[in-house]
Amino acid sequence: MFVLVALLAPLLAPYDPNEGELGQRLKPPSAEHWLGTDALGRDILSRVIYGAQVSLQIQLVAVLIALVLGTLLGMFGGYYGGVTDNLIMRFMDILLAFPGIFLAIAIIAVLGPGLLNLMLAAGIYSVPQFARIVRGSILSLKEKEFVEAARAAGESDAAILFRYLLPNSMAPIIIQTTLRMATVLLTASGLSFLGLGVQPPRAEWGAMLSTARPYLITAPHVATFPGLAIMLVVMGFNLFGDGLRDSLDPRLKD
Amino acid sequence: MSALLLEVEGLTKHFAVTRGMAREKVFVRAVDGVDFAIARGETLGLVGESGCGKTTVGRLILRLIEPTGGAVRFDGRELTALDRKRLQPLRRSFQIIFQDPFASLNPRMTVSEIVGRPMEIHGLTRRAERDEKVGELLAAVGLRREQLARYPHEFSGGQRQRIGIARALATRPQLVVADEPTSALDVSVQAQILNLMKDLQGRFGLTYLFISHNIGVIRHISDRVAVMYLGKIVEMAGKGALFSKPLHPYTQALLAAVPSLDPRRRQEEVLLEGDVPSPVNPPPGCRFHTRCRFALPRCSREEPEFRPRADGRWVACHLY
Amino acid sequence: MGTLLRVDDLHTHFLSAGKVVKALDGISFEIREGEVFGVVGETGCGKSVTALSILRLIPFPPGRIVSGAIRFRETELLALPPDRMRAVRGKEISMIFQEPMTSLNPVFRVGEQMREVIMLHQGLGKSEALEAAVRMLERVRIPEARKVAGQYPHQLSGGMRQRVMIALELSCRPALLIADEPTTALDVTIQAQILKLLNELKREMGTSILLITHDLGVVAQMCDRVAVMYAGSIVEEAGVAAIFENPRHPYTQGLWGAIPLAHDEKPTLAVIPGAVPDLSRLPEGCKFHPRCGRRFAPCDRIRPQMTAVGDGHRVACHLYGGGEPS
Amino acid sequence: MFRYILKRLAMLIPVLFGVSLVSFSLLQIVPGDPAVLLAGEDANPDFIEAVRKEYGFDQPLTVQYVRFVSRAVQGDFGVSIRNREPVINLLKQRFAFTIQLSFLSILIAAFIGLIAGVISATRQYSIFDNLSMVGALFGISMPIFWLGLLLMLVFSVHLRWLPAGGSGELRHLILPAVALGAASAAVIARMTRASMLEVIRQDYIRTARANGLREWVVIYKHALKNAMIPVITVFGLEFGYMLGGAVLTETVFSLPGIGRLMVEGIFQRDYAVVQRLRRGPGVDDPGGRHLRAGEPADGHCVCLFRPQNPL
Repeated sequence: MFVLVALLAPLLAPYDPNEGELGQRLKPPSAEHWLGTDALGRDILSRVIYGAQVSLQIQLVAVLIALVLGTLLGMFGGYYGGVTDNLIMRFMDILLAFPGIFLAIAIIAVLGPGLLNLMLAAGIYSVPQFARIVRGSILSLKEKEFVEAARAAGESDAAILFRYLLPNSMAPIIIQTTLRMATVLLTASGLSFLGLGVQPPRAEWGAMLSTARPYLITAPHVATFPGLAIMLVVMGFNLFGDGLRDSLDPRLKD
Repeated sequence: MSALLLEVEGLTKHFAVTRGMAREKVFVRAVDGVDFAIARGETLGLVGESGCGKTTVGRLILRLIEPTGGAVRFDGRELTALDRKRLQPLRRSFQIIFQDPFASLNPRMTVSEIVGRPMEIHGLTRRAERDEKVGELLAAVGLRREQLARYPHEFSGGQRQRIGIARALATRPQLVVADEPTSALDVSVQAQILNLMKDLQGRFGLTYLFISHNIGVIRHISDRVAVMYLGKIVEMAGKGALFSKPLHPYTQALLAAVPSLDPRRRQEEVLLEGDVPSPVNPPPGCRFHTRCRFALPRCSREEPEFRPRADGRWVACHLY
Repeated sequence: MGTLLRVDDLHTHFLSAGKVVKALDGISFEIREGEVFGVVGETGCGKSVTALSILRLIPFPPGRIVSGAIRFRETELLALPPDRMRAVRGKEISMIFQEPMTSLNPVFRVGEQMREVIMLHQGLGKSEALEAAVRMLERVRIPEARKVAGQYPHQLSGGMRQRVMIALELSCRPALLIADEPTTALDVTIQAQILKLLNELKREMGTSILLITHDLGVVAQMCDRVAVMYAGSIVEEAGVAAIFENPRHPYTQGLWGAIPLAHDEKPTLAVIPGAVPDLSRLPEGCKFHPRCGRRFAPCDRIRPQMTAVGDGHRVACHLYGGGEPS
Repeated sequence: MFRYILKRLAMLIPVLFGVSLVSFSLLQIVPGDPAVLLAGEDANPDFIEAVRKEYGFDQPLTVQYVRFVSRAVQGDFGVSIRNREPVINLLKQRFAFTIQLSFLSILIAAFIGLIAGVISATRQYSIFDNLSMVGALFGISMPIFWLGLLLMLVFSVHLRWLPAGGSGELRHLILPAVALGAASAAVIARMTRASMLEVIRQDYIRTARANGLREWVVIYKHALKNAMIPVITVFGLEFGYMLGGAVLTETVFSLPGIGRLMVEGIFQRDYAVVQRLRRGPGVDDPGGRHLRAGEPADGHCVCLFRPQNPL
């Protein structure tokens, strides 16, 4: 649903998200502008719809970065153990030593604000999570008898990693990917809210909230809808992730 | 061709483990100098209680874990000296059957892949004829060819164990290490698997190292039996001799502890008190002396040698 | 010998993925004062469910005792209000489980766990209860009982933990001890110690034991009478000598023939073909008939009833005329 | 035991090294010549050069790094470029505030989360369970800054119960703490519920029931103590998360904490760049003016695109 909105944004949006009519500033929701207009007279519905496009783009790129890097690091660390594992995990510890979104802020501080850097920051910020989950999964799998059987049959390390260990780690990876889509959106919109991410006038939900702050009292609807959009999409991914967990990991079911 | 397929000499494995809050490094002497040999076509039963090191012996022979010391000779070739690359082609000659029929099959592979992979690795089949060959093997272990494309979770425990056996036989090995292959199964299914293994041994000319804690199963399947206690073999003999007249006091106690199926013959006497000592600090001298009814003063000082007697039986005890 | 516990036509069902699993499908038996009654069968035959049903510990949902009666002395257990039922548990009837490793709470000291139960059922004060716990630990031949009482379960070996469980469950001198596979997780030499201990305590305290096991050796060594279960039903019940020397039901015979012996040679093992049926889709008639080598006309239509074939020996099989309701 | 502690401490060394390296590069890579920033853009080149010398910006990076670390170890983080106050004082002040806020939040989160989690687990699938799990889903899905704005709107603007900004009193902290703690409360509630459900299935709980213990003793003594073990580790993680979330909360409520200090810091430095690019902000009305109730104590609101007190 959310993906569909993002893809069809140009068709669905009734107005141009960046064209404002100054005469229509801060209008509450009406038949003409379903969700009202903002401080520059821009149609909020259109901006929220285009915002979906930006959000989806950020989520996909950031999670993909984290997924690929995290999975590879976790796999090699977990399988080879010893020094390799220690190096990788100490590196992850360094990343994790920054509480919460401090790491993402630090990365932005280095790279400067902007969409691309935001995606990089949110991606790197999520790498340790993937690395830890994959490593844990590999560690428990590599003691399993079917992996021993593969070694007894003379399989190479690469074959064991990609034919035996990775396919059996897919369930936690997929679940983590879905849940991370939610977290990444929260992080990215938070950074944009701080002005560290996507820059106005681009229609991004966090940035929209940030620009709406001054009008909280006079025009609360300007702040309401972008926030609602973030929450609904995050909730959607969380629900989907929980559902996946229940169906893919029957152990956690009651 | 020598009569002995497998010779094991002084095989040793000490695991380093970190223990407790203090993270002190200690060595678990899981296997501590084990000698035995298996002749072609023979079944050697390796029996002992949990933690005695019998499973580790099986893994060491297959080089699934690296030994700390000792030698393993397979068909006259020293395996412990080979590097991974040179060992790889030899792997087709010795295979393993595992205890847990649920953990031992890759849940993401079909039966055809599970059984066919070992053939492919060793170049024994081409992709096109793989299913044909796997089908033959499935028939040999009592499954149907139509079950080729199924996944492990679609089978019962007994059927899964048959798939595990088919995989072990896929490369036409000479030696099969069976590590508690029936311990996870119910008695009626256990009987099916034991009968199947005996049958296959004749048809494929297999040599078995059969590892189990179940004395009844060991007695049923083995030609010769080796008894392990705390990382060492204490006694080894032909099945008939060992069961009719066990020599080592531990063997005697172990056999006496198995409850008899005759309700009119109730054993009241328990020959073995207390728990097995820790393999981290095994007792000095004979490892069994702390629980032995016949312990002599020298037993706590001098370690008895494991050596053959005139009648061909091996025992490690100062009484003999 | 009087009857201590009498189970009548007990049905316990579980609801799983929309299907009704008939874990207990109408079982009846009785346990007499001071005897050891064995329930034997393979995985999933319903023996553990029997134990949990007696204590009304079937997890709900998904499980439920559908119908039947469980009379303990003069009390109908299934009719007791929850409070009164709680007073029975651990005091009149207590239970030890298969896994000594996980049956004790890992975060409480052994003595503390025992003291809690003793205080609850015997109304003793704190220090008296702890003394009683230490005495009980000594009674199950635990060396340095006082030290063990101050230890956490993970500091003890498997055999020691099972001794602690036995001490805990016998501390209030119950009339009936339910032992669910008490030695399955232990090595044979430790099993021999535990079985000996159970025998001694039974004689000293006069406790009846319901012994649930899949190990026929344990049955032969411990039990006075035995019931054999298959797919949620009892198929044969007899004194221990009769059932070992003259098993009547084809399933019992098959089971007996499948066991490799440690004390004797057996040229071949008998095999029961096939596998245990799905308890949510039980076959018509006799549940064992698809695997039975001696099935005949009525077996796939009529469920056989328990029929007496000798002194206290009953079988549910058409070979012995189980057609008419008894 | 001693060796264990030593080993653990030794493991910290590479982590600290990495953190210091990252922090140092942060200072380096931020665009703009620090000496120019310090001296002011219009200062004469000699003065800039003198500043460069004084602060050691002319030294090779390695030397600067060593000096940075050795000073940091002694608690000397340099002098704030903005108000020439030692950074450590500023850090102490701001950090104390953020810790206070986070502490209050974790208290609220733990209280709500534990209670909701335990009751949900013991009455699985009841109305309470369903409601609290839906609530938890909202909790983890709600952006902190939006929740903050909503709370402000409802409790400060409409109901006028609590102030929307300012600091110094407990009542100033309540709304921010709730906004910051909501997500953690949700995570703790879910974790507690899952952990309790897992523990309730364990053999030793069956043992406790089989011994006739009362249900509340079984749940609150035997089960809860075991279920708390994984939950406690979540507390630690959540506390770290809060320090991060504080950035957003402090920005929304204009609070003088470490998070806002950091964001401000970044923007002070960036300011030069932003100015140079002459990039007009998207909003023509700087923030803060319309926030009557939200007027912070020190008289200025963080404005992200036009810092009012540049350098």
